[in-house]
Amino acid sequence: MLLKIEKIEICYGIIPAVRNLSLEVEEGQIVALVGANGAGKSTTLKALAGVLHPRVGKIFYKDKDITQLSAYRRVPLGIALVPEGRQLFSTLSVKENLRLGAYHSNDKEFKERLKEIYSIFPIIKERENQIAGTLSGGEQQMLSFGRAIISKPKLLLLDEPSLGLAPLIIKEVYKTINTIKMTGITIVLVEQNVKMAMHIANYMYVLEAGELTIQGEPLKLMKDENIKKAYLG
Amino acid sequence: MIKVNYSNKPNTFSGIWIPFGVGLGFLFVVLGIFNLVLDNYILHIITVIGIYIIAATSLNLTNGYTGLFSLGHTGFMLIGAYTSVLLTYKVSLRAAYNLPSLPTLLGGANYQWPFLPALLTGGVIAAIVAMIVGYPVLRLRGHYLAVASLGFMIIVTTMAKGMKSFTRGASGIQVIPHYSNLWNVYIWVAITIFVLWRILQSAPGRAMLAIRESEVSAQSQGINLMKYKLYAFVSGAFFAGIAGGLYAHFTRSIRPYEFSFSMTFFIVIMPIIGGSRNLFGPALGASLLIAMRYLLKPAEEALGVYGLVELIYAALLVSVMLWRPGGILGKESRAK
Amino acid sequence: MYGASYIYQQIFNGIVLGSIYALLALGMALVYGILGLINFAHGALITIGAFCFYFLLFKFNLPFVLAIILTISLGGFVGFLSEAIGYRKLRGGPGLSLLITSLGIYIFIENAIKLLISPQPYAFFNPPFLNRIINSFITFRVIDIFIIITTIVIMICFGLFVKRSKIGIAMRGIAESVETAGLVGINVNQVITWSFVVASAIAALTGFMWGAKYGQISYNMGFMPGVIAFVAVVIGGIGSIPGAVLGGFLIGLIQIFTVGFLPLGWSVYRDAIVFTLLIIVLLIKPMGILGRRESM
Amino acid sequence: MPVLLKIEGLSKAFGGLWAVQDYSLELPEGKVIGLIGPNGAGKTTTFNLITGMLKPNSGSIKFNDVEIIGHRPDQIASSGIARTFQLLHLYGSLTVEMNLNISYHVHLKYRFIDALFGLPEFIKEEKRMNDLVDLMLELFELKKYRNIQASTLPYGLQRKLDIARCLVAQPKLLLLDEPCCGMNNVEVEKLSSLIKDIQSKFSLTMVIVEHRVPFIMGLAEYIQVLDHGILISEGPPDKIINDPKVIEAYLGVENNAT
Repeated sequence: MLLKIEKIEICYGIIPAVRNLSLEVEEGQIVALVGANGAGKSTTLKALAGVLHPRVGKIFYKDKDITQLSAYRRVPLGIALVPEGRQLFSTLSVKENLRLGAYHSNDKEFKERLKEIYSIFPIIKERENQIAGTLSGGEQQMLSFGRAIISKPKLLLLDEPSLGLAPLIIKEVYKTINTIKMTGITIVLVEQNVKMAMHIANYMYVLEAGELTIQGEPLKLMKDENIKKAYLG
Repeated sequence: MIKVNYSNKPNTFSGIWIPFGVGLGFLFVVLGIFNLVLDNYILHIITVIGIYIIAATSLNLTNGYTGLFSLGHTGFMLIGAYTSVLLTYKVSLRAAYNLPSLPTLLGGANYQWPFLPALLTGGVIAAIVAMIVGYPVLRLRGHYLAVASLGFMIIVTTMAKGMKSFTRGASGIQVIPHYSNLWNVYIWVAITIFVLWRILQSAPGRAMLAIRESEVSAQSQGINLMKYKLYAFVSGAFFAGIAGGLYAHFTRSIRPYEFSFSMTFFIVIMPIIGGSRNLFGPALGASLLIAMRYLLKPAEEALGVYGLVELIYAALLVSVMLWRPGGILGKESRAK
Repeated sequence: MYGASYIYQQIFNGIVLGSIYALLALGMALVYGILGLINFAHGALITIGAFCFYFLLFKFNLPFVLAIILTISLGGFVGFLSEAIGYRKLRGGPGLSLLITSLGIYIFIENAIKLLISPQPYAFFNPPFLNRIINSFITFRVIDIFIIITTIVIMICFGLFVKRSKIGIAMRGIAESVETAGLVGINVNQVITWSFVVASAIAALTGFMWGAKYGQISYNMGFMPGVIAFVAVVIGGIGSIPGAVLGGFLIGLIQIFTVGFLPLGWSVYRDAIVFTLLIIVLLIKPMGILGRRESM
Repeated sequence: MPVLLKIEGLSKAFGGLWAVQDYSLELPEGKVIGLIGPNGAGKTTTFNLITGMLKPNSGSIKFNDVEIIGHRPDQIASSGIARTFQLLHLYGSLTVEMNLNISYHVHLKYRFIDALFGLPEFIKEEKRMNDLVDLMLELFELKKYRNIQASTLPYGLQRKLDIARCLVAQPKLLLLDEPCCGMNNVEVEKLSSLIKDIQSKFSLTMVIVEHRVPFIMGLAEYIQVLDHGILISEGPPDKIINDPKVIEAYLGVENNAT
């Protein structure tokens, strides 16, 4: 088991966002967390990335307790996040963004990895010296992927990768997610777009108001009438 | 859960005047006893403390209650000091002291204004200047406001230095009539605290607190941000002007640079150390710091270690910021 | 009215003073960009640098270059200390607590110097080679040229550091978002410490420049230049390092012109004019000359 | 019923992207309408435009037949529009009672001299305020928390306090921005009945932004659905829930654009 969450509770100040949540992620899989706005999906992902720390419960990564480890220490362990809304350093150039993604490697290693990233995302190479804030939405999403992957993660956390993108570009993004999966990276995906998530995930967890309601393989869930209900309520 | 004592409802006629009357009576009985028992040097210190209480308490209206961090308070004190001094200064003495351009304002050669109108005029002029300066400057947020108000203080002090024909420049004005004493200083202390208390117990004070806590919320509840920021800034400036006038007529000599950064620093840290969210916090801070200064001054001179007092103040300030952000009277209120 | 040579002379003097302000503003802008802190304590580093150099060179008779290097190192170390003791714990708290603490640190350092060294100003002697006067179209001393050249060199190095080095890029990243920086794996504390060290080291060097240029150092010499450096940051545009440099030169020129071209009585107002300018700029162009618009 | 709020052709762009586009609404007095839509659909932006926190690029907002675009937020609030915030903006370090007192601000007309000397005008108005605040504390079951710092209240109570202080302002129009954000289902049900109660008691006019569909279905008589800043559907709840466009916006059914 690559990742294991045991009964965590997370609060924003005193706002409880996630309660009593347990889940497991096996190596090489894509696991999707779905649910309505404010159901606690992104919060869970932030706890995995180390931005938030659960008040109760534990998170194990490769059997090691990482619950209280801060975000920047998790990256060298192989956990990388593609944040919601991309959160690029919009005043820095594309290359500089990638440089910060590979903060834990030296200049030489960075150059090698840069080549790998450019081969996966040729569009980024063309924009190498452009300021990140001036890229189109799709390009920004690709750069955001690139910035995460350049740190050589084993576990990639994707927070709403389709948010705010046009349907055609969403398809591109999902193709890329598949490509990333092929390289052997395990993925935890948070998505509002349930249909998209269902197509790609090996396993799904449905959250509602901070609590886990339904889980299972997408093919089974697709037949479940409750899912549709869970969405509109 | 933290309990805050705010529920005492003084919003009735007797609820206002009984506590004030009792407090005032107590204050003056204590002062009366002091006056009989203590020697002149200590009474002198107590009077100085009173002047700083007025300055620190009025500064706290902006810095503590409204959340506008101003470093310009001594600028208003300077304005109040010079205005009241120039009005009480004997016309006959003006020429002798090389202040020729001064208008002889009312009366003949031996005329001089009585103290109270001169003092009030000083406060009013400080308030008017605050109104003019405040309108543009208060649009700025936290840090910018701090630097802009500091800039205002520097502008005022350099002007006091530059306008020689009014102020005698850097050499300052001496032989100012000795009008301030224990009694009138503490009457003004009582007035300052009373007025501030009333402000805080009514709509304007609540608006100021709201602005400190959340401008977004305050605005969406019908509070005109600029109006109440100005309200706090201008009332603070008025009392700063009064404090300046009392100060000048107590020390009997003023120079522009007395009112510059180190005095600003003293006054700014008084509420922070005493507790900026309590009506009496600034007074406590003022008493503590001034008493400490007079206690340590002999040591400083004997040992030849100048700067010791400020050094201790600064260390105290940093310690308070790190370990007791609410000040001495503040309850630990760092809830997030 | 004024001869060409007089005008050039004033411009030259303005550039020398502006260089010092620009160097100070550089460090101030770096720290402000990252922490949103107006670091009043920045001015204290000028004083520390000046006295440190003075003692190393004249009391301990160290060689000039070594004295400079030690001065810069001490500045960096004090920057490191002030961040570790004063600011780290307060980060993320109410914005003003950092500002108030920096005031406290400034007053602490200023009075520590007053107490330990002297409340009286010291005359600052230059090493003789810096004092040589060169008379050509305009008159200047070697120290002036030294200041200008050092400033240019530091700016280039600083620019390269911020533009190219990993830590430099991280500084800019943190200035944009501390949270995202942590997410991508940057050790935020370490980078913030570095920015204090760099800014303080440069400020300590300007202390030497100030002393060498004006021939007098005192415990409170750093306050005004420190505050003016921040004014330069604001006038140039918060968040823009080139803006801060531009602001520094602009203020240097304005101050020299105030003294050089206005009637005699006006020179008293040279600091007042700087702040009047600040208030005007804040009102007309709140983001400064080269500043970006801050997002809501 | 007379129209209280009339919005026409309201549009707002951020850096070239339309956050709200050509939004219209006619809200009669005493009615409750719901505004739903996915993340980033422009719901909160609409509130910010109505309350004057943002200036629209075009359009008109008439409140009580008065055009309010260009008015300051505090002027709009004084004219009788109150709102809550999705991310709470309570006066955290002040007491619960003080939070409520402050909201009465627009109704206090006394001069400072009245407050200074405790003159009758001051005492009368402050008493009115205290009575109203007492009533709200009672109604929202906050009485025992009266002297407690707002930021130390449990979250559900903070939400309640936020609504309570809006009512202290006695608004003609109340805008609720995701009132059940962060609550569990039991708390949501309680809140729902509380709001229903209040609504009937004060016959309030309300606009509620919320993504919990059952909650909004139970409260609103009329629902508008926003997606990417555009009004994609509106009507009574039973019509909305079966609208394919709405299901698509929420479930993200694949677009057949290719």
